[in-house]
Amino acid sequence: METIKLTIDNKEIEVPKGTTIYQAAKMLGIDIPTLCYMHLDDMNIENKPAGCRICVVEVNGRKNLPPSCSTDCQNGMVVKTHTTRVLNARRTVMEFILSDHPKDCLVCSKSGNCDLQAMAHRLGIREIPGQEYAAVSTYRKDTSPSIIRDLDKCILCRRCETMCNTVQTVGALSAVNRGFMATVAPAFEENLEYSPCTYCGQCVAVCPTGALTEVNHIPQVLRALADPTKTVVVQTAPAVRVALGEEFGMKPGSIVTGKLAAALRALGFDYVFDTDFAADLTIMEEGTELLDRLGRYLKGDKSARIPILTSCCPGWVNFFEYYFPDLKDVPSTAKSPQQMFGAIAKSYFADKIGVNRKDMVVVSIMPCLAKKYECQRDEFSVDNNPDVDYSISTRELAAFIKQANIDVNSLDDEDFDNPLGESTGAAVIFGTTGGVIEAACRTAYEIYTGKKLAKIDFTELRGMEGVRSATIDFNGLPLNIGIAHGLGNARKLLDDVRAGKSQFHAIEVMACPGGCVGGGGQPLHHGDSEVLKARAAALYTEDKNKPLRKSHENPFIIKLYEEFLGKPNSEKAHHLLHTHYFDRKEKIIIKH
Amino acid sequence: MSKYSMHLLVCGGTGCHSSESDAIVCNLRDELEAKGLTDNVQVILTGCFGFCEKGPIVKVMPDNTFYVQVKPEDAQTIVEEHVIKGRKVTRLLYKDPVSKEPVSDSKHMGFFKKQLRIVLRNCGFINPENIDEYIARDGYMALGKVLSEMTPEDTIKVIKDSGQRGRGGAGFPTGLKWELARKNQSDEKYVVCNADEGDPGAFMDRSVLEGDPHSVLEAMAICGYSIGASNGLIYVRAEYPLAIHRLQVAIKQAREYGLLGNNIMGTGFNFDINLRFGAGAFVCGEETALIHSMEGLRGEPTVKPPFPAESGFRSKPTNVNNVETLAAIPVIILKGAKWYSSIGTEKSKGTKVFALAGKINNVGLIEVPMGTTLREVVFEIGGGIRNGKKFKGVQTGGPSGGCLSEKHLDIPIDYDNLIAAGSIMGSGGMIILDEDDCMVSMAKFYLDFTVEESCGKCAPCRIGNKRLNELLGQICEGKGTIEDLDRLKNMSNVIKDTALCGLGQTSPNPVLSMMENYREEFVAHVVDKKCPAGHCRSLMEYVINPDNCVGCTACARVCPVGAIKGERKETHKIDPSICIKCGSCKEKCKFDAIFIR
Amino acid sequence: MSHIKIELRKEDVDFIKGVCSSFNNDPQELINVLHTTQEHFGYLPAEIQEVVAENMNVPVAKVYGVVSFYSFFTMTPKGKYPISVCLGTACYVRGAENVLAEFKKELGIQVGEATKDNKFSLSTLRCVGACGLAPVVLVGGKTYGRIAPDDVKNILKEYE
Amino acid sequence: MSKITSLADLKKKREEIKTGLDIRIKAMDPESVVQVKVAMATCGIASGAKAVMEFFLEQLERRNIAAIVTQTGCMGYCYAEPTIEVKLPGQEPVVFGYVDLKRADQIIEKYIKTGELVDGIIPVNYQSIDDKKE
Repeated sequence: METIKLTIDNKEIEVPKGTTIYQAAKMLGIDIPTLCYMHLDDMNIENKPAGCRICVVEVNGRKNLPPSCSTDCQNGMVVKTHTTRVLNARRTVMEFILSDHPKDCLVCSKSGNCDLQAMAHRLGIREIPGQEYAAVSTYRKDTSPSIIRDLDKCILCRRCETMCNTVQTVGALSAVNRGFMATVAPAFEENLEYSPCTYCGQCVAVCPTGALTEVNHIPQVLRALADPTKTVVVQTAPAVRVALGEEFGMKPGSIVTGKLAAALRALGFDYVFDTDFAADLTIMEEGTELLDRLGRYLKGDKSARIPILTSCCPGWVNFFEYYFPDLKDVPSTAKSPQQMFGAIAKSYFADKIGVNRKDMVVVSIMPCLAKKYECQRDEFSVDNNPDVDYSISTRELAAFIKQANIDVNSLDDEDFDNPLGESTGAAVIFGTTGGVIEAACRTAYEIYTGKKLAKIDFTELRGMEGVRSATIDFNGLPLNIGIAHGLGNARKLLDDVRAGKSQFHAIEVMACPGGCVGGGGQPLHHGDSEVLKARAAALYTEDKNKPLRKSHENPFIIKLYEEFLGKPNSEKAHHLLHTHYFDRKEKIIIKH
Repeated sequence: MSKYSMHLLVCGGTGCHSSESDAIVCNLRDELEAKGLTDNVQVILTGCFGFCEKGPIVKVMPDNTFYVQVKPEDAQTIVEEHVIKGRKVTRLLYKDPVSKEPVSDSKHMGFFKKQLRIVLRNCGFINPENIDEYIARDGYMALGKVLSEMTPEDTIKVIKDSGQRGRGGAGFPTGLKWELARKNQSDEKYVVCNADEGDPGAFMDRSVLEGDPHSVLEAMAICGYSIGASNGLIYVRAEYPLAIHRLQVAIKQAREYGLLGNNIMGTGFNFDINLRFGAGAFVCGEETALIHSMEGLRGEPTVKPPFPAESGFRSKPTNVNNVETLAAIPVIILKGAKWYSSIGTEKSKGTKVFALAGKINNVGLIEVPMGTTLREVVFEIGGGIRNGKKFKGVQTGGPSGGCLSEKHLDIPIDYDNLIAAGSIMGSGGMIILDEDDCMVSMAKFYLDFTVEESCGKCAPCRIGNKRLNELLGQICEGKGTIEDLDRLKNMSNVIKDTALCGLGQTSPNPVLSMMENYREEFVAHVVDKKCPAGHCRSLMEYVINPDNCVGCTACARVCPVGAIKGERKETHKIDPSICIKCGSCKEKCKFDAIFIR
Repeated sequence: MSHIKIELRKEDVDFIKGVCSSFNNDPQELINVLHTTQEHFGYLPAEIQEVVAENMNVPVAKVYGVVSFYSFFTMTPKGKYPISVCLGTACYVRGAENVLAEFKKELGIQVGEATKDNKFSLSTLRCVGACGLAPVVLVGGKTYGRIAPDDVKNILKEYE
Repeated sequence: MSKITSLADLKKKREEIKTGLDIRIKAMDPESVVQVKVAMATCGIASGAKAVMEFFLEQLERRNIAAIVTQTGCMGYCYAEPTIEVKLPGQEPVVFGYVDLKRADQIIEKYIKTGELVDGIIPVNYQSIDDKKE
């Protein structure tokens, strides 16, 4: 490989050709400040518009100060990252940026977790000259079911635009207007609700400021908890237990399942359950549906559509409903675990404890913002009473715990309540890319072949590659599995399905890069993909430590079918646990 | 073909066109027909003569008579007097601004005397919508020459040796640019002509496209041959409908002659040209922004490198040249590198087209050898300052350039001298300012422009220029402090240092150069709270001189806000707290009693 | 942002489709498509942009991103006689600002607005390249040169 | 329109067209060619100036002499009409009177081709026609 020799801050370094000054400096332990630049290695996600101009450096022989994030190293370059000229330029540009930013940090939901705030502090900005007469670009605030857009706080880093377009190919957001009024918005600066937005929340996950945040449902949850007539049931998704710790100073990948259960109980929830239980249930339903469709398909039944697509990710569901409505009979009809949980909680469990569904409030803790929208869908409520009342994100939960003075670090581990708190290792790995299909394979294999799996770990299905494929031997039947995470990757597989070129029997799709561990509601990764990888690894550890690792072995699932549902895909199961899809393009008409 | 003994050239450039030059052509033809002279006299609608100040222009050949401000109804007189009787129509002749005497022909006009027309060689000379006239002027001979007698390397060498530098603004050597594009291997390459002339007050590209479109097409084909491209694109402003029309006609004719298309002149070389339209964004003059715009995207620039020569349009090697640069190429090929490099200064070869505008007598388009002094341009060619006012400065390079003052009048104009003087060549707009122009307001005017045209991608340009503009506004309103001048300077330098593209990096130039050259005027605004040019309203005070006031009450009656009080036949007084400084009273006063303090 | 709700007729939709396909539905030709479409309809309301987006296979947000970037494109209909005052440098130093102020006063509208009867609309532009005629005013396709504030009334009279 | 298929073809085409622009090309640098001005006021036309002008136009070209033939107003020598002014490159203009076709031929052959003076020169304190105030 061709290498380049250069000097940065008087230190010599040799780097591969194509390395930027920013990257080379990093290798030397020099952390050049930057606001807009974002690079998630391994995931092919990069945002470098070179727009913030904070990362400028001085290069010998160059007239101006080039941005280190997007300037390649060249032989003999002499780079200085902190000359007086550079420091003055950085400060002045930072003053510019702050001069066009609201100064209401005290009440901003991003306060304390805001890249802009941190940078202002780091660069030692103490005043913003000319504030008295400086115009500030202001825009209309927009609240959608999941996401709040407050563009007054936008610094035009363009990360959200990159996520929405290049990574997710959703195309809800674009840079609009020009000059001082330039910002990132949906078409016609309309509400997100009237756009193709899937609420995947990846824009929120990367926003360095408070311009894009989640809708806060804590007040509603508090109200429910305070209401003595309500029985408040909480469920928590697998990816939450490997990320929540980060909000309390633990290192990424810390498993806090026991502390999470304890904290939820301490917050006053009446029943602390686990979405993992519903994940096991999902496998029963989805796995059975897969085997049924596959069986009919192999017999030559033309009405059996193959591949079957997973349907537990609401961002993904929103995506195909908008962009591939013609394929809406291809995904599994199984509801997502969140919704299966709600449906069972407000029927089976409510009956069991003798509570009217109207007096039960189901709260979900999710790594996801699309879940907020999902639980508000009409088809997921009975007589205007939703199966899941409120969905709050990992971040919101962390804030909630802090408000309640609960010291997570010192909490003793506790268990989930029963019956909806028991789960297997298969359910735990739902939280990472490849996990759902691996869980499905564990169960489907044993049901299809009637044999016990020799090796439970399908390592061939794991990894961080955007599109993956593997062939699993189902006792002589080669089952072709496809996996995509990130909607842009999913689109590629969907295009093949639409064109009739897909070789797969089953495809797992997760809207967020990395799967739920990288969800839009998770603690911010601040551009570090190691964080996501650590969370995923933790889920596999949790799986390994579980005594039961196959969904169909969950004793409470078996009991649920015996007592209530009958068998997978029964009529009752269909009624409660399955759904249907819409052409969202027809549903979302831009209102003028 | 009829044997014409006289040609009547009517300017069909945008300036004259909008003053009904079409009607002039029609009337002339009608008159000639009525007099049975259609076989003797030919009427030709040409491109711009450059002398826009006095348009519409009619030039009579072969005697070079130069009629100015011709109206359609003058056609009859011209035909009856000049064509038939051979008597020049004196009242339509250009009058020397100093001697007030009519000038018999263009050869005697100061405006044309110092000019050397290479780029504009055919403007105002041929009918731009007739390819034959271009061919008669050795058109497409240069293309024929390179295709039949020269290798691409030879061609690039000629351009390199000629020393020509890009006329779009930055002055990058053309030959070097071509060489870089040639070196990058690719299955496909593109030649792009940047005709997105956005600098307000510059109209040289428009004039070339309108007056001599084929020269650009020919040059693009030569470039295509040299770098190995078979596709050309012209990115032209949608605001230039006439230029677009002429280009469309020219491309059609060139294709019909086989001078564009496949197997040009039997040499096996293929090259074709298509048009892309700009849509009103100054930043698209920057080549990466231009390329994004051609790709159907927002015209936002990207960091260079990679340069377009490596990865440009559709990520293929792309060579972008400006209209004026291209228009000179065929002449350089035919006359040789040595000839071209003998014109101009050591580091800036050839000629440069300038658009003179503002407070100057001869507004128009001129072409002079590099090295001509500002004084020659302003006072000899430009005919000096209008209305006998005092010269104050020249803004060169438009909103990206700087303002040169009296002390710069004798520097020879070339790329390096202008940079040394704190300005840039830019595309060649020259706005001449006189004593009535306030430099703080001018700096603000240019910032207004940049703020409006900034794409918004990078923070220093998006926000920094806005802040510069606001601070200048404060100063104009008398709210500035002496410390603000230091802030202006620091903000300007940081924007220059950190902005992403050429637009942002040069946007503070007007402020910096005006502060440098007219510092006392800035100081007057912030310290004395006065605008010496009498332009900034907030800093003006209308006062009545009791010595002159006779108490006629005319001023009090005209004042729209009732700020003037006084008894009849007694001295009046203006209440400055009410006065809105509209100036009506001063206009009305017959006794010169009202003055501005 | 409020939009004027317009119903596109089938022939309007067909026209837009035709324009898109005449440019091979190639997203790189988006700006040319928008030019042709605006020339036909006079402006580019949201509804039209949606049809363009659909046919060009570009997210409508991106189409709007382009439309809102370039000053040549407009989402509001122009008056019957659109008036543009050139504010290029040459016109500025020769007093175009005062001419603009006079138009505002006479018409009682601001830049970017149209009169109530939709007869006149007012906009500014940067240099039409007719600097010799500065200050320049365009009414529809007609150019008026060397305009002083006093001429404004007479110009408007021509269109009564 | 026929295609241009080679450089030679282009050159041929150029020569064909070139004469059409002759008037303009020569006018670019009038000092380098012969300039003939024919007085074409009423008196001149009455005495046959038009025919003289056409003769010059036609013959100068036929005889391959680069020249500009223009008409001008009354030169004030009405007694000697038709009058013409001839200016050879680098020389002072000379005015000829009583120019008929025969004399015109002589002027071309002798004065224009060889610089030899012929009859009919009007020896006045010379003032170029255009310098006169009309």
